[in-house]
Amino acid sequence: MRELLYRHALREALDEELARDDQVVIMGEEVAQYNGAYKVTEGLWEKWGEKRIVDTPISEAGFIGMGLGASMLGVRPVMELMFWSFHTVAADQLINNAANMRYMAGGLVHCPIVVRGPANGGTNVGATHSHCPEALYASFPGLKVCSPATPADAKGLMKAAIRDNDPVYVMENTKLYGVKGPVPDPSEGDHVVPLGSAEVKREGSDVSLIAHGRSVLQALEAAEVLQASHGISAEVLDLRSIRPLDQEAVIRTVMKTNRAVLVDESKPFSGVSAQITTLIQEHAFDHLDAPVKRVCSIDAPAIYSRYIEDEQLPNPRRVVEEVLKIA
Amino acid sequence: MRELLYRHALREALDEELARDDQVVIMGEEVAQYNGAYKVTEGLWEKWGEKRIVDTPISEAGFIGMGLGASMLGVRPVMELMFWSFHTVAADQLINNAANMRYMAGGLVHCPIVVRGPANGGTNVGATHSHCPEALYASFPGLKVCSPATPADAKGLMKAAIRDNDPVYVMENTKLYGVKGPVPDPSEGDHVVPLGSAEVKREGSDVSLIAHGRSVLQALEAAEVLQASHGISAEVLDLRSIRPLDQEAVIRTVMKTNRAVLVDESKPFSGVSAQITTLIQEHAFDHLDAPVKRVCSIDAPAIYSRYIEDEQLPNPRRVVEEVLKIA
Amino acid sequence: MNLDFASSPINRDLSPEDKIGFFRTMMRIRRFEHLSLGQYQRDKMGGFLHLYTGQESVAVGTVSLCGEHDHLITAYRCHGHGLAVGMGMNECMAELFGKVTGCSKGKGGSMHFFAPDKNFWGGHGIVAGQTPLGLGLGYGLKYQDLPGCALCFLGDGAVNQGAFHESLNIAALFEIPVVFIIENNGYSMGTSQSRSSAYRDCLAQRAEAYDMAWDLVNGEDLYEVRAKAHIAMERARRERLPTLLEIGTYRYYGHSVADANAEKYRTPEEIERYKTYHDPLRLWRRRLVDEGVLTEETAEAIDKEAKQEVAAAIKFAEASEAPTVEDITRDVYWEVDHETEAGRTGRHFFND
Amino acid sequence: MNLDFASSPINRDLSPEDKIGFFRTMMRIRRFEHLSLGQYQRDKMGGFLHLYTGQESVAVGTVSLCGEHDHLITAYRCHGHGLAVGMGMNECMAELFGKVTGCSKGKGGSMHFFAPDKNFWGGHGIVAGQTPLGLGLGYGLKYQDLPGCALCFLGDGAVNQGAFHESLNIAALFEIPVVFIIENNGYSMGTSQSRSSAYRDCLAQRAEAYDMAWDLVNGEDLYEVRAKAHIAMERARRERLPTLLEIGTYRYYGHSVADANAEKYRTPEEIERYKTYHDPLRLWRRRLVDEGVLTEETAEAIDKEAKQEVAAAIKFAEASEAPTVEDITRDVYWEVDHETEAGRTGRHFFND
Ligand SMILES: Cc1ncc(C[n+]2csc(CCOP(=O)(O)OP(=O)(O)O)c2C)c(N)n1
Ligand SMILES: Cc1ncc(C[n+]2csc(CCOP(=O)(O)OP(=O)(O)O)c2C)c(N)n1
Ligand SMILES: [Mg+2]
Ligand SMILES: [Mg+2]
Repeated sequence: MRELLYRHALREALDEELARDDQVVIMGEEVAQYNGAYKVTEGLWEKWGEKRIVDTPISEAGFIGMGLGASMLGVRPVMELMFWSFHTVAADQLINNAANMRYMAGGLVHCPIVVRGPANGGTNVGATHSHCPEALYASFPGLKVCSPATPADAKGLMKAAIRDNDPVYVMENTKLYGVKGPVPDPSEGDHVVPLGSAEVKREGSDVSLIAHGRSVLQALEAAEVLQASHGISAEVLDLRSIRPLDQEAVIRTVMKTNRAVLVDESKPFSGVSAQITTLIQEHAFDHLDAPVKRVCSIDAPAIYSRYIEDEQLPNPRRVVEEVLKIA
Repeated sequence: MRELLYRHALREALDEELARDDQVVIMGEEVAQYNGAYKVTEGLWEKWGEKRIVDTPISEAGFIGMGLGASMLGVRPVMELMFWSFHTVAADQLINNAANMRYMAGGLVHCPIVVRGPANGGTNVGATHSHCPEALYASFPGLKVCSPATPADAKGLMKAAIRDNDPVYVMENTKLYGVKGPVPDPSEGDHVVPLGSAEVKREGSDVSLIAHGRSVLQALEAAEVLQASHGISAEVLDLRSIRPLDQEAVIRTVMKTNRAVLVDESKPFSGVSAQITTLIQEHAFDHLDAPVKRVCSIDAPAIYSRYIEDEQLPNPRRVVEEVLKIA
Repeated sequence: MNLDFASSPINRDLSPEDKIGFFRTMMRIRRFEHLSLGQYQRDKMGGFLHLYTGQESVAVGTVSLCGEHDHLITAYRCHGHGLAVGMGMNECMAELFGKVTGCSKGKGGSMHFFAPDKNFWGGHGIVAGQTPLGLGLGYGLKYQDLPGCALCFLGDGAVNQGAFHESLNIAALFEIPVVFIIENNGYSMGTSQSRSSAYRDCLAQRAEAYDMAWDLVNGEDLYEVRAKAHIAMERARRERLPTLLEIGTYRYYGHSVADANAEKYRTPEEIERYKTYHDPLRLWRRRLVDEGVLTEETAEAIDKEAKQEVAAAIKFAEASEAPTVEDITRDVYWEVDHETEAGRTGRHFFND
Repeated sequence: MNLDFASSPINRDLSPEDKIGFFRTMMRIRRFEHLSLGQYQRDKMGGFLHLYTGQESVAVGTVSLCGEHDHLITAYRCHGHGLAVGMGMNECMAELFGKVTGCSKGKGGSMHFFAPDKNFWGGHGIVAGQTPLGLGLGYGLKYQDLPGCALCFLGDGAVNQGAFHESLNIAALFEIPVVFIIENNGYSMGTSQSRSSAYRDCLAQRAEAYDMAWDLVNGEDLYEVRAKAHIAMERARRERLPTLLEIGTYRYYGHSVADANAEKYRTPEEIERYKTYHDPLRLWRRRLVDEGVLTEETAEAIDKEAKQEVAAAIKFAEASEAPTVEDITRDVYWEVDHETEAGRTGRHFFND
């Protein structure tokens, strides 16, 4: 299969959806003339022009709210947050207006909007720029959140998100933008990955590593080490979508291995992995041979120093250590 | 012991701290001349004057950020959010500036600020006005969050919060403001409830009900029913403080009863109770005779209709039902 | 000099029926609000109830100018706008009562009336949170090449929220067909305009910061409201340019019915003065009588009809069903409600 | 008419040493930034590096007016302000390198320099997020009855964030001794001022919306920066009133060193023109030579010293220790760091 960079897989998804539906409009800071701070939208402004690809001022509440308003009229805005970390200045629009409006209108309105951008640490940009708000947004009924780990999933989830009639928040990763992977050729048909479907990225029998986003890659690396150095066979489940959640896949892998280690770049307090742990212990209680363990970011604001930031994040070494405690 | 309304216990705490430390200043919308939307600050403007009790425009980001800036100079602002639901418009100040600043300054600054106000549903004000952001804020290292259930704790935690040198977010409850309870007399000494200490509000042996805020009262009512109708002895642990968290008390009660039902007005996805469940299953795995169960708000934006809102929230009936599933 | 806006182009050709229609709508709003208050006091509803009484000319005057492609959105003080766009009293009253027959099925309540079929996009509870949405309605019209404009209402206290300023800048920069309308009733809860806002001559003047057109409107005169709003709406429709209007008005009740201080931060005399000399409904009635368009008898009859209509709506609301527990998780996700493939894939709700 | 600000009251009595001191500080900033860039390119640091080169006169001119009770705060382009208030190059370079000897112990990085002992409150990464904090510094001074003022710097792109407008309104309404200073370098990343902001004549004029004083300053002339900033600061100190200043300036490098487009959204000619005709450092040097205060030889010597100082700082940073894993959870809570009763009660961190 042809290989694409994660960022190009995203761009291909945007490009195809721009072609498919003329209500799709891409908006954000520096997405047009500058080609995107992380070049996800490179070339789109040139190709599609300034009506479809729109540079905005640094006014996240203003332009995301604007997209929400327009979405009620049938426009399908795909908004870039240069970093998901900047969600805090637009939180009222992202929460009250996006998650609650349909409900408060008794179902009379809906907001087919996508908000996308990177949500991750690991690039030495410090605490204000390294937020991972997957759990924060997934906690609001009315919202959908996904977090692709591979180029193929990036493309497929982005297309599903754009076609979805509810607000979908796609949390990408700057550290993955430059990673290559196979992506089905458009000639083979529409590559859409439904929201709410997890994927086993590696089969295994002794322990389940459950992750999303870049943590999936950390888990896969850890699985290699576990096999090679410890003879432990780890299954790696990629959640892909946080809400809706493929709970069946989670329970299935735990029932198979009877042990789970969750890898989650969130801070530990009420991160995604806290919710998954809660579900596992509730729905697979009798199948657990050991407590569910978690590898999260070490519980402090993101440190700047490059010498230590990777230690703050989940990494294969920390995953292996945690697995060895229960396997 | 003398009895005070929850709102008056809070006011007494504010009044005493205003007297103790002239750097304490109270600020928020309608806190001064109007006496507070919920009358927590009633009479304070008249007593302390407009320097100490300050009405602000409807600019939560502006005035909370202003309080944070002043707190670095040694002012000790106690900011009212008329509802914690309005946190979304000030989220950047509440998160990036309050939680991260000390860290990013390598410990050179600190922000002794209190942000307080009600955080609850149940008053028929709909989805935008019924947020419970305890877990959301507790998930940020650098912040402290507490949620008093009784007048005595309201006073004691508020005083601890004001004296604390880190940002403390006190989440009160409009449905409790009018509830009466015993509060130690000032003549008996300073009534301070340390952050990070839970309290067993009812002893029991068969199951632990763990809650915070108004859910503690729901749990206590449920415990009465369980005893009377089912012969089940429920212990009720009031977390009081979410972060810091009295984890020992949590583990202690679970080790005693071997069963836990968490009562938490948050929405279930990654609410406070997801984090507590995660801790319990990790630290008391072998002591659990059944999965930890949770009673949260039903997973949808807050419904307006008074006919149904109480059913969306945790209530004694729902707690009893959940207990009966595992006891 | 006092202009007589009755002779403005948009008012000149109004028929007697039109003029009486405006009177009727204002009267219906006034009665709806007044009788809702009674129901609130009889504990038929909970939560907040922000009454529009005193401000009727703003919603009625502006909405009277709206055509097929014009849209509107406002804050929580939304009953007047809802009735002005043609929502039925039944669905409005039932919403207050929290019944399934309410416009939002009892899910939104007093602050969240919606009627998208009438181009009315709510009813919003977070101060100024609707202003970027209003901008977006205008943006959507422009994107879709439709000839209308968006009206976005807000209060005088709302002008100090950041989101509003972001919206103003974008509206001016992108040339969005939106009219922001400050309904300046002098107070945000208990805080007078001068205690919450710094400004030169008036709040609308803040538009100058964004090189945006603005105007100040006397809300007691329906002719003036229509004349000046018309200019702004035409600017939006034809030139695709935004305007910031400030309409002076007054609310007679407290901020919400739960506002125990309603007569503390304002003197009773102030309230009386407004009711007597500046009431838009009273002034319009007198005007129409003077013009010979309306008789006192017709006016009384209209009032009576309005009261009857509200009474019937109360009956309707009373008799309607309450939502059920199952309703709680409906209307959250479009895909789930429509039982699509996407709505069936993965877990959407986490109740156990 | 071109005013000569050299004769302004605040400039008239400057000693040759003062003037040379400003030159030295500007030169030190320029060399620090330039050589930091080299270190970045040699992969000695990660993340962002927003260079202040071209804007030196703003920080140096304004900080030169600061006394014991004046405070300042800025955005992520903060090295110039840090050096201007007297931070050592060692702790600044070590911070960029992510070492424990850095001003923020390697925890903040390039965007988050802090020196509270020098009244410098950071270095802030969220656009305009520092503006309410700057307001708060002014509020704190007023609350504590101290005679100083707060300087709050922001970029031209930051003026479109809501928090800034909320801050302006509160500053004017509460009469807070704060001077907001827009360092207008013409661009926010790749977006020119006219593509991001709607305005009449200039950005500072937005202050009129809040009835606040404002002024426009030519940042290429250090005398003008000082003269006009002085007026604003005195207004704050004496009348306790805020001002919005806009200082025209330019950045020579890209937005951050990672800005691959730095020469795409601006022509190389534009950049050259600024460097040649508007560079504040070059103009100040020429001015001092013309005044007979500085010789070319002294200037060269100062430049050389600055380079040596940076070179030494690089050595210092290289030789310093990196933080350890244990450091990660330090400096989160004051109470924990100080091992108080509160810091020991309950669990603060949730790593297992
Ligand atoms: C962000 C936010 N802050 C505070 C509130 C509480 N609140 C509701 S209405 C109101 C006053 C608004 O006054 P104004 O904008 O003048 O509108 P009016 O009520 O006069 O129509 C306040 C403070 C809120 N709903 N949202
Ligand atoms: C809220 C927020 N949105 C976006 C960004 C990303 N960002 C950082 S700097 C910048 C441009 C700011 O330009 P300006 O205010 O003119 O300052 P300058 O860089 O020119 O000094 C942007 C968009 C951010 N840090 N915070
Ligand atoms: Mg008002
Ligand atoms: Mg700039």
